[in-house]
Amino acid sequence: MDSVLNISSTVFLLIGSFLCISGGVGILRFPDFYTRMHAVGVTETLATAMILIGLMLQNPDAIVILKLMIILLMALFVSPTASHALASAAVHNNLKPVLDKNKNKESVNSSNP
Amino acid sequence: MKDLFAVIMLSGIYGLLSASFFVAMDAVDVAFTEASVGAGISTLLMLVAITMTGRTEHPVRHKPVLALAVVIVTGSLLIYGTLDMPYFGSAQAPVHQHVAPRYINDSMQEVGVPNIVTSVLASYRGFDTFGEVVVIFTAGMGVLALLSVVRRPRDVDDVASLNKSMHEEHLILRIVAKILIPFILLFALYVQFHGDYGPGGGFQAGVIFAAAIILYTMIFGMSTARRVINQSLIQLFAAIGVLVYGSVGVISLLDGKHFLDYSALSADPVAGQHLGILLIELGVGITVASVMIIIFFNFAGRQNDQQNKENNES
Amino acid sequence: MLAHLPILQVIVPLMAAPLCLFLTRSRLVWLFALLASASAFLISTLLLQQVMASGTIIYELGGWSAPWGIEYRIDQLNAFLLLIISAVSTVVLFAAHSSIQEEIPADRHTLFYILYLLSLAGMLGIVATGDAFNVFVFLEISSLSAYALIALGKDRRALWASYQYLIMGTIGATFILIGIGLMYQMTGTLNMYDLSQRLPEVENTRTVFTAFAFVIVGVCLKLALFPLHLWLPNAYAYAPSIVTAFFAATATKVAVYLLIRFTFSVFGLSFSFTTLPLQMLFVVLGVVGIFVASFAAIYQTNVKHLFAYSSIAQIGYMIVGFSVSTTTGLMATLLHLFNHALMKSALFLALAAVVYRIGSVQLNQFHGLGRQMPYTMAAIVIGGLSLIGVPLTVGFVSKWYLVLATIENGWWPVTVLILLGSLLAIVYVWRIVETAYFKPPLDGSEGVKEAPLSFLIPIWTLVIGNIYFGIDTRLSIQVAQAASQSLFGVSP
Amino acid sequence: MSLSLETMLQLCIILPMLAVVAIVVTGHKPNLREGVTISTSLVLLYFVSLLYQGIKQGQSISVQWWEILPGLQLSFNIEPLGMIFALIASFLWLITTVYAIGYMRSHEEQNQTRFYACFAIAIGSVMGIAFAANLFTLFIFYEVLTLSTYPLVTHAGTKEAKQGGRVYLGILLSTSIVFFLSAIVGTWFVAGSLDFKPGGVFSSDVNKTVAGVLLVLFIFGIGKAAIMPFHRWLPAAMVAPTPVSALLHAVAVVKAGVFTILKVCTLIFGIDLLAVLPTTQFMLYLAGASVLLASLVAMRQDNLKARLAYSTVSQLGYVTIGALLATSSGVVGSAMHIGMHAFGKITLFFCAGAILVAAHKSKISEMRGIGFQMPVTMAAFLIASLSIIGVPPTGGTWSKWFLLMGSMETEQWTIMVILMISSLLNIAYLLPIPLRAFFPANKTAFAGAGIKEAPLPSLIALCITTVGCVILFVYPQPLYELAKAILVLPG
Amino acid sequence: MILGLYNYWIVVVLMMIGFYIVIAHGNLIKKIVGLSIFQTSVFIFYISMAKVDSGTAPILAEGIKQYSNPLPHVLILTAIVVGIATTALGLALAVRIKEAYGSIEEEEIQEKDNLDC
Repeated sequence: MDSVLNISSTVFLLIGSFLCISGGVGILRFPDFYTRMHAVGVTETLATAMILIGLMLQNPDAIVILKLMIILLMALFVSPTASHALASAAVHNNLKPVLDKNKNKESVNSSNP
Repeated sequence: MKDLFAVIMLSGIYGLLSASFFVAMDAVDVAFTEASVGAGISTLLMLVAITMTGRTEHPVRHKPVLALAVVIVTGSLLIYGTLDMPYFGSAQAPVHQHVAPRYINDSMQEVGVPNIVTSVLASYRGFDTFGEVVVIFTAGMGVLALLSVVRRPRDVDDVASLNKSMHEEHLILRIVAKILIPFILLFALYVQFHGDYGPGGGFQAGVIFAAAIILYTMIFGMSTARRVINQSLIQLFAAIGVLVYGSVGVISLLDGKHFLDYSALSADPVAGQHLGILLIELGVGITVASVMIIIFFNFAGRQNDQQNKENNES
Repeated sequence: MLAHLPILQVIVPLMAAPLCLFLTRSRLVWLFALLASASAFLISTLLLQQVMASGTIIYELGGWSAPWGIEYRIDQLNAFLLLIISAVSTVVLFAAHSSIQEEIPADRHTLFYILYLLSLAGMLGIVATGDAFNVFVFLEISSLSAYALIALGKDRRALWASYQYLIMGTIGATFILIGIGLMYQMTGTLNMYDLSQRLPEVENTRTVFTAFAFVIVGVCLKLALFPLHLWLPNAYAYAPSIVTAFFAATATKVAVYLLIRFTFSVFGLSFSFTTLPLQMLFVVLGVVGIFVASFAAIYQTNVKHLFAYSSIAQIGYMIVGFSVSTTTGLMATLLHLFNHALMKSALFLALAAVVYRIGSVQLNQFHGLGRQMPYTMAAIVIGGLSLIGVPLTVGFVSKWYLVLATIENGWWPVTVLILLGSLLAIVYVWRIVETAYFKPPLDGSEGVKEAPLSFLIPIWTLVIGNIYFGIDTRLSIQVAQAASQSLFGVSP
Repeated sequence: MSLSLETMLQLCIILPMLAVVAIVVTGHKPNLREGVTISTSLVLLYFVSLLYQGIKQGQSISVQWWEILPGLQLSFNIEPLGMIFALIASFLWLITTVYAIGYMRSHEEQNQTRFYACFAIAIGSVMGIAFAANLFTLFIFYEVLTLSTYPLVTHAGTKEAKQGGRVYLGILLSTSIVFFLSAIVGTWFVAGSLDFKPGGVFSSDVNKTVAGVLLVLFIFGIGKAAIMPFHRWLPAAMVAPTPVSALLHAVAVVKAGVFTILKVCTLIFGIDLLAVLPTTQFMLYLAGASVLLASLVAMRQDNLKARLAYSTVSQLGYVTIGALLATSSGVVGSAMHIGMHAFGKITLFFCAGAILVAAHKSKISEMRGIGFQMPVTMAAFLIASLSIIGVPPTGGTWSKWFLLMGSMETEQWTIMVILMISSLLNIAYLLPIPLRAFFPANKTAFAGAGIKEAPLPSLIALCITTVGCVILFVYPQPLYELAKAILVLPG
Repeated sequence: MILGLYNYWIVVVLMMIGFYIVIAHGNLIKKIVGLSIFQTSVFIFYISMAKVDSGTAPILAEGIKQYSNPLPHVLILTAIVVGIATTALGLALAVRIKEAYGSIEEEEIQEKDNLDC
């Protein structure tokens, strides 16, 4: 029985870490602030959820699972709000997004501080 | 690295990394503190500071050659010193032979607290922690002496106008904050009283408590926060925390035992230890929380003051 | 209560500090602070009597025995230091109320007293404790309150001076922390007495050598020894004069105590003077420090700067006495510790009175002050004479023992240099005397009258102390002799 | 007066200090203040003479105050050399006070209270030096003397007074701190005790070079004896009013310096050790040089007080030579010379002061023919300069006689030659003044009409000291016995 | 032999970076960041000293007999709080200096000082 648990937790952990890496690559590759922010916002929330589930499966102790559940809940609350706050702050400081690469050539270099 | 904002963010990340390093090194209490204090509060304070002192840094270096020379000399002296050190993680190192075994083996019988770090922190070397609380209290008083702005009544009336504009701006943040803050406070209390069994204790609880209040202040604005928590009361609380700690010690003095000897607090010595540790953790928590709040209020108050001056002039 | 004196010595000012927050009017806070400091002084006198009668007192905190818990170990050396610090603090505090009216904004007075009591408690804590890490904690308490107190100064340069002191002080404290860490690593214990037992086995390892080097550099940074003294002149010159009076007489003395405690009690005499060429290093640094600081003092226009540089020179004397490493040499250092505290607190308090009256300490403001403020200027003259080392004053006693120590050791060139150093003292003291007595008063300064009584009483108690301990030296010599002999392991 | 001799000894030191308080209290009433000073000096003189009787009957009087440093007490005892000095000082204090009253009144000097108070402190410290039983007590009073005479030197408060004061204090304090203090500590370390013992405190086997170095440190250390390299403070102190320079030159400061040298040579090193030290010869030549050079410089000085100052420097050289000759007659000669020079020089200064007050002249060139207007002053000047030169009717002869005898005994021919030449030079710079005053080359040249004699109290003081010079010649026995007893009488 | 000591060298390198920042950089905030890096590296040194190879966190639990040494953890708890206290005070001073001098660069402050006296 526990071998099934082990396999599933390793699978979850692998997915979670893959998501993290994709988020990282997203930050490097995307041209401007908003796209980068989008990449990280989406993948990070999911990655943390996946890893936490993987950990939950790791050990059967009830209290530990409860604590991990609370952390998961907390993470789900905090990270979208954080990315929202980041985005609204950027808009507040009138940072224009890069809509079309060739149209506003000059604004490309202005947008990545 | 000219932009100070990036520097501070990286130093925050550095704090988090060192916290995770401590976890790897089995120092869970220290990791907890480092995360909450090293990564949290210090980054926060630096951010508030650079909003007032400007974000860019002068590129010119300040006689780099001399600095390099001094650094190399001290570094080589240190490397020279490490050559005879016991290997990393070796159990035979004198550090594990002399004083530590007693803590590990019979702290359960003498102090009855599973978390040895808390038992050493609060009971064996209780006076160190008392010194610690006084250091925090001094820092609070120092920042107060430097930055405290004389409150002028006219500040209050323009709060109403500020409030209105605040509402639409951070709607989502306000909602999420309203949900999260009670849980943060609850978690702070949990950490405070869970210190005996798992990682945690007065310092971490105090900082988390302060973090909750700072989150509230940042979102709901300085003036509303100031009405919720009035300044002089917080200062008294800082003093009360230190006095709680000190009076625990003085009680055992009056009882004829040595200072901070908790066995005087109740008939059975181990129960006395429990009570003692609980009380002084409470004292530590109160002081740390109130001092962190004082420091943040003074920094933010000063920034607020500057902005008032600017929009008065403009 | 008599058994708990060692801890009461530190706890009374420590607990008094937060209590000040509960009092409202600043005069009430002043009286409360004065009461706390006076009781600390009383405790230190009782402690000294106990120690002189029954030898070292050991007090375990929290009831745990030595290497596991923290213990206070009071012997002649730190009882002597405790007495000096609490005595100077009580006298200086006496004049604090009227002095800070001029120099510190009204809403900061309570905070001033709190920080003052904290730094007093910090210093008493450093001197009384027998645990290495506890020294670091209380060092931080006293330094943090010192940075805040200096930053309270009126002049904007006080902020910059306090910032520099913060950076240098923290580096020094962290060096001491590294040193303690290395010592702990090799021996496994933090208690000073326990360290002195276990260090000899691991003595020839490179780690202990580095630990020793780091601790010494850290302490010398706090001590403002010659090459590391850059923070002191500005810090003392721009801080409020009461703060300068208190720190000039105590802060560096505590660092000298630390130096003596670490080299003699923890690392042991043989180790500290054979491995590192400590003796030669300190003699050279001390003497060069004396000359450089005295020359700098001569060319100062700000009198506080002048006396700050002269403090650095006097520390040079202590270090030379210390480096002679014989009982007489150590006794000379301890005596000069005591005497210098008396001299400098009297001088800086007198300057506080001058600042109270004419608002500035520039030498060209001192014209004709001899007539307008006769008692204060008389105090400065007597303080200056005792700085030079004229007989019947306290300075002479320490100069006598310093010369005796260097001659006994056969270092007669050092003797000549020491005496030449005191010649430089004549030059810069006489600059003040001449401007005060011979130059006619400036036109705008008719209204200047003598300092109020609240200044004159503390100043003149110190000046009379200056003269009394110059004549009846039984107390200071007896204690210094007992302390140096016990440190050398010679049975007193 | 049933006071025991010991209490009288202590009173000699405490009395002037108490007088200071009394003077300051009665500061605003001049007559009362002067009365206090004179009465204290009279009482002091009475005590000292009683002590002198005690000494003559061979009683040894000594007193211990308390222990400043372990092993070093403030203690006093009376021995012949100290007795000479005390006698001279107390007697001349009385005379100088009388003189000062006349001078100060007619010259309307301001803050006279400070003058008399510092004067009394100076005398108190002189008594302390005279009766000191060990080098440590002597050093303490030596420093107190320097500090108490500083306000006197800078009495006028003008720019030159400040300059003179700075030189005065600079040299005296620095020589005493750098050389004298290290010499004392050296002796304390080598010999183990600082008490004055006839025959010297050093054990016989002390190595010669160290003792030699100590001797050099002592001679240079005692700046008050105005040995050549450190003599500049004496002429610089000319800025002070005349009673002060009288005090400086004749009564207290200079005498203290020379007295200390004599005491150190006889009672710390001891005559026999002194003779054999390598550096004694060098010091002897140095003293001789300072005698000669000072006399030469004195000749060129036009200002009367400056000339007298340089003559003092050379006369002090005599006493140092006497001490360093390391023979009994040399010591006797120098002890007597202290007395002779005191009386002679103080009279010269009184005359200089009188001329300044009466004729407002300080340049010697202007004093041609002044003898007619001020016959008494100029006569006193003549007798006093004879005493300084050492011509029979005045006391100076005896001291010069013994000095010459001493140099002959030790075959120091060069020193003998120096003594002879310097006596000639004394004549060269002292005698022309009175002669020109009485027999001006051309009578009419001098238009000194309207000058009358100096005020009465100054004149009285003048005459007493002149008579003193002559008595010392006719009846030198008490001074001689005391001088002789220095080397013999124990303790 | 060298292998066993690698962690101390990392600490030394970190320490020296912090120390260099404090000395070389003129900006006051940068100095405080350097100072906190310097102190954090000292903490890492203490903690790496306390680690025992097969030990776990010093919380007593059944069945575990090898614990790491709790004493350095206590010391570091104190040292962290000291570090934050110094940082808070340093930042307050930097803010006040900015208000008083108008700049937080060491050179400009030095010039303004030399101008004054």
